[in-house]
Amino acid sequence: MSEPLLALTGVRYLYPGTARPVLDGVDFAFRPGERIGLFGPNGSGKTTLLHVMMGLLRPDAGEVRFKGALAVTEKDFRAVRRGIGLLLQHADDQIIYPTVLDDVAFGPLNCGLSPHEARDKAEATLALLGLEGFGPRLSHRLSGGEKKLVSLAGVLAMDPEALFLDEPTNGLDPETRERIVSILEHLGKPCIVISHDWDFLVQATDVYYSIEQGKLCRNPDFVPHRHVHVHPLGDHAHHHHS
Amino acid sequence: MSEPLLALTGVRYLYPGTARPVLDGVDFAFRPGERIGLFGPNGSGKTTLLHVMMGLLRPDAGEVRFKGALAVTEKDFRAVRRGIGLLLQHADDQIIYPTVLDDVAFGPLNCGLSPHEARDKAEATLALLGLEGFGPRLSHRLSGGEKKLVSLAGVLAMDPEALFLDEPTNGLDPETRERIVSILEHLGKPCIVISHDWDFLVQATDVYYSIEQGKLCRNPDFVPHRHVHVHPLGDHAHHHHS
Amino acid sequence: MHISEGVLSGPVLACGWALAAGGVALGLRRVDYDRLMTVAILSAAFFVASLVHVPIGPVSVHLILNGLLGAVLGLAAFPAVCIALLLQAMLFQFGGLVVLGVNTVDMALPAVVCALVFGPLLRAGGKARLVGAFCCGFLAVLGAGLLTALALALSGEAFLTTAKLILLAHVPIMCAEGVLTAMVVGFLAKVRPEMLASSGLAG
Amino acid sequence: MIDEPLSRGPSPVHRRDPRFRLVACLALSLVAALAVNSGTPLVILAAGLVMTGLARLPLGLVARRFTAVNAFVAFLWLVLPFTTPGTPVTAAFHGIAATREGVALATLITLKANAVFFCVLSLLATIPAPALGGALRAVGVPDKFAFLFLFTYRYLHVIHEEYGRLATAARLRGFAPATSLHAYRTYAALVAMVLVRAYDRSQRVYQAMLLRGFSGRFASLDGFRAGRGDLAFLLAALAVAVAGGALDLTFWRGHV
Ligand SMILES: Nc1ncnc2c1ncn2[C@@H]1O[C@H](COP(=O)(O)OP(=O)(O)OP(=O)(O)O)[C@@H](O)[C@H]1O
Ligand SMILES: Nc1ncnc2c1ncn2[C@@H]1O[C@H](COP(=O)(O)OP(=O)(O)OP(=O)(O)O)[C@@H](O)[C@H]1O
Ligand SMILES: [Mg+2]
Ligand SMILES: [Mg+2]
Repeated sequence: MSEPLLALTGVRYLYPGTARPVLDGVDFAFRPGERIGLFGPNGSGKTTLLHVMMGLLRPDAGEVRFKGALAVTEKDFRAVRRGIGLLLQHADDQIIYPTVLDDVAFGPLNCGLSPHEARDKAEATLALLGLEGFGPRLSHRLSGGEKKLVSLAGVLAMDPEALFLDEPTNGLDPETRERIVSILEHLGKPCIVISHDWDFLVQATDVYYSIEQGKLCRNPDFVPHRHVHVHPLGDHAHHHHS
Repeated sequence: MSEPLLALTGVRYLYPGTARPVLDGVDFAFRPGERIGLFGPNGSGKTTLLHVMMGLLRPDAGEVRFKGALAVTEKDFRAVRRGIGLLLQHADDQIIYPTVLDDVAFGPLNCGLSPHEARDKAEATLALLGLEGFGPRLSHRLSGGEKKLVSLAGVLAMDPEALFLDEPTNGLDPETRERIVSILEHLGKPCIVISHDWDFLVQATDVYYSIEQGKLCRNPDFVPHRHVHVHPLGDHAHHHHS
Repeated sequence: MHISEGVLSGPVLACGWALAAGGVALGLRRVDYDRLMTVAILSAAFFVASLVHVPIGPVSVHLILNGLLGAVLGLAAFPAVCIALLLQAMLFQFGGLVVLGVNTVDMALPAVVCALVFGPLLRAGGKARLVGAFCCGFLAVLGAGLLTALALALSGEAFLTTAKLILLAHVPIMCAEGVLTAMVVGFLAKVRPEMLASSGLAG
Repeated sequence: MIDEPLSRGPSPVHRRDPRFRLVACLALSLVAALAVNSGTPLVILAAGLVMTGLARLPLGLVARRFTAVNAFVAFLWLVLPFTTPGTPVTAAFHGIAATREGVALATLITLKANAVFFCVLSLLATIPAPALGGALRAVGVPDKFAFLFLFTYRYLHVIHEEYGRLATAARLRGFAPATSLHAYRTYAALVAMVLVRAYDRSQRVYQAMLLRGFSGRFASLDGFRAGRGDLAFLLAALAVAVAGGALDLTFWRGHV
């Protein structure tokens, strides 16, 4: 079995000022090649888990290891953040600069690329996502779906080895959702995806986990399961998968 | 056929500074008793349509009529806004007071109720939504789902005849979603609901529209349609409806 | 830039309160109830922005941004500053109710004056805007430092050295604020020019 | 998140009417701040300490805030004793010596600053912000100011979280603080983004207010009801303030 990209052992996390830990003894290994779906009710701790893995929150107990090395300080986690790209739930939170090009070039600049290289990198990434010509556009004038794609471009411009996506399809129409699915497929990077949207999860991931009482559980009842829906047949409204 | 509560004829709307009108010749009548689902891609103009109907945006051409009377001025639209409650997409934009009770009482006070009556009204509305005891709580300490319910309480406290809901289930877990469905069923008010969430739309509404090239189209292919999904069987992950 | 409680003399405190009350009243008159929410939310944003820590060489300082505040809010900067300070007293116990007047004037008066003087430059565009914005950021902090020093000096001869030291300590901050204000104004002009031009709010 | 742990609690101080706490805080801090002798701030400091004890505030937090306030005081101790003209009490060092007057002044300021600090801590910081808004109106502050205060407080949290998420996004994309043009551009972008989003939000919130029938006036629910305990508390606080003031006056007369 390959060495885990990121591993947690006995991780416990409690938000300061609250009584019950959100994560309580999480053991988990994320290996190259895996595509993991994470689901569960609001407040079960999915976002918290990703944030602990990225060092945005520091666990109260337990260890985070990135490629086998213990990650403790902010500096250690900078390496994690170069290796793994996290797409936040709200694209609005992820777009920092007023123009698309500046924003996508932000990550490469932080990685030490020269302004010229960073611009090339940003343009190449935009092209990869089918966003040619978006560079000079003002980021706040983009539609919801476009914002999502631009924020994904910002993450991909740093050439991460793996992707963590926090509810990437929230509020998106089926067309943009399909586009994200096909981009993910095309990239073929290992990923962890949080979603309440089953249709999406089934398309984008292979293994399913949920968080129950602070523990991460590989979904015990995992059985592909046929499920009959009645919906109106709209022009855009649904898509079929098998 | 009953008189429409709200009717649009030939409505055209173009955001200042943009080239193409978002709405272009919309004809529409919303009658008491109807429960309408509005869907369509991001940026197709769903939110814009509701905002034009509520007088938050004024059409460049065409008419808005409320109960048969032309609505043109801010004063005309005040009557519309008393008759119809619009729940905005983001609960934080709708909860303006730092405590829940003050916020829910805001609408009733604006309608001319005395402070005492407004307080009673607010408390009754909170109780109706199962939020007894929420009155003194601080708005910014509510969870996402609680915020949504409180902002709904703020709308319902004005006793609207009809409800417009803009993506009411966005980012909510199935449990809170079920709760909103059952509240809407219990209220039995006519409504227009924007959503990308088909499961919700099917439960909450009967008729489906979408906006295509600036026109409102009653979904022509509307046929209840069986549709087979494969999903993993999770503990919380799905719910059945017929 | 705060003077803590217990330092200033009675007359200086009273003077501060009188000026602050006048400024706040004038500012409030410019804000009708329809614009109240805009001013409130922008005040909150400035409060948050002033919590941002920026490194200047080896030390890290928090921003003041009163020049920018004046550029965006105009006279409404007075109530905005007063409320921010009241919130600071309440949330962090920095300063109290008695020095609130002096501290409000220290921060808001230079902000409003800069907005009046450089407002036309800010709306001009190009290099002029850049220079105007730098001046707003730099001079508003300088003004705040000078007023703080003045309040101290008027409270007693003994504070003269303290006043000078405080002023000196703010020189690097003035430069950083000038640069940042110029950059922020550049962004605002590109993205939401109406925030700089909104004459309903600006002085 | 901006937390207000001090504003919550079951203590007798927390139960007092916010209007009375505000008035008491004003009166006590005013008397302490204007005092010319060190007896008066000492009396108020004692009262402040008693109330802080009664309010059962978390000790660690009180200690942190205490240190923060006294940092400036400590700085004054480094300067004032040597810059105040008067009788030297230490041997001159390079011609600089601490004077008795300087030490007295520094002592007085220390007492005043701490007296006011403990009054603000126990009386003002224990009022939840929404109640303070109401209390401000009750003591005659213009409605507009009070509403501005309430809404600023409401959106402070929303915007602070928003800023937190933007800063997180910057970190996720490899941003590290530095004194460089790139870092400053990033800080400026963050600040500008916070302002732009606040402005856009304010437009949406205003629409939400219109939707709920807002027509240019705020009305509000009536709030406070004072009991006997509240009245007794206010009288006690005012008595301390008057006593402190009287003490100061006698001292003043003695010197004129
Ligand atoms: N900053 C915070 N302070 C205190 N508690 C928090 C904070 N952030 C989250 N929580 C709490 O921690 C729990 C887990 O939150 P988290 O955001 O990880 O849930 P989630 O599974 O991502 O939910 P969702 O599906 O709504 O995104 C929740 O109960 C939440 O209320
Ligand atoms: N204030 C504005 N100024 C200019 N254009 C705008 C503005 N608001 C919206 N638009 C544009 O108008 C179009 C319709 O927007 P609208 O918000 O109505 O779409 P929507 O159908 O509600 O989309 P979503 O599903 O993302 O909520 C979009 O192309 C959007 O970019
Ligand atoms: Mg989450
Ligand atoms: Mg919309």
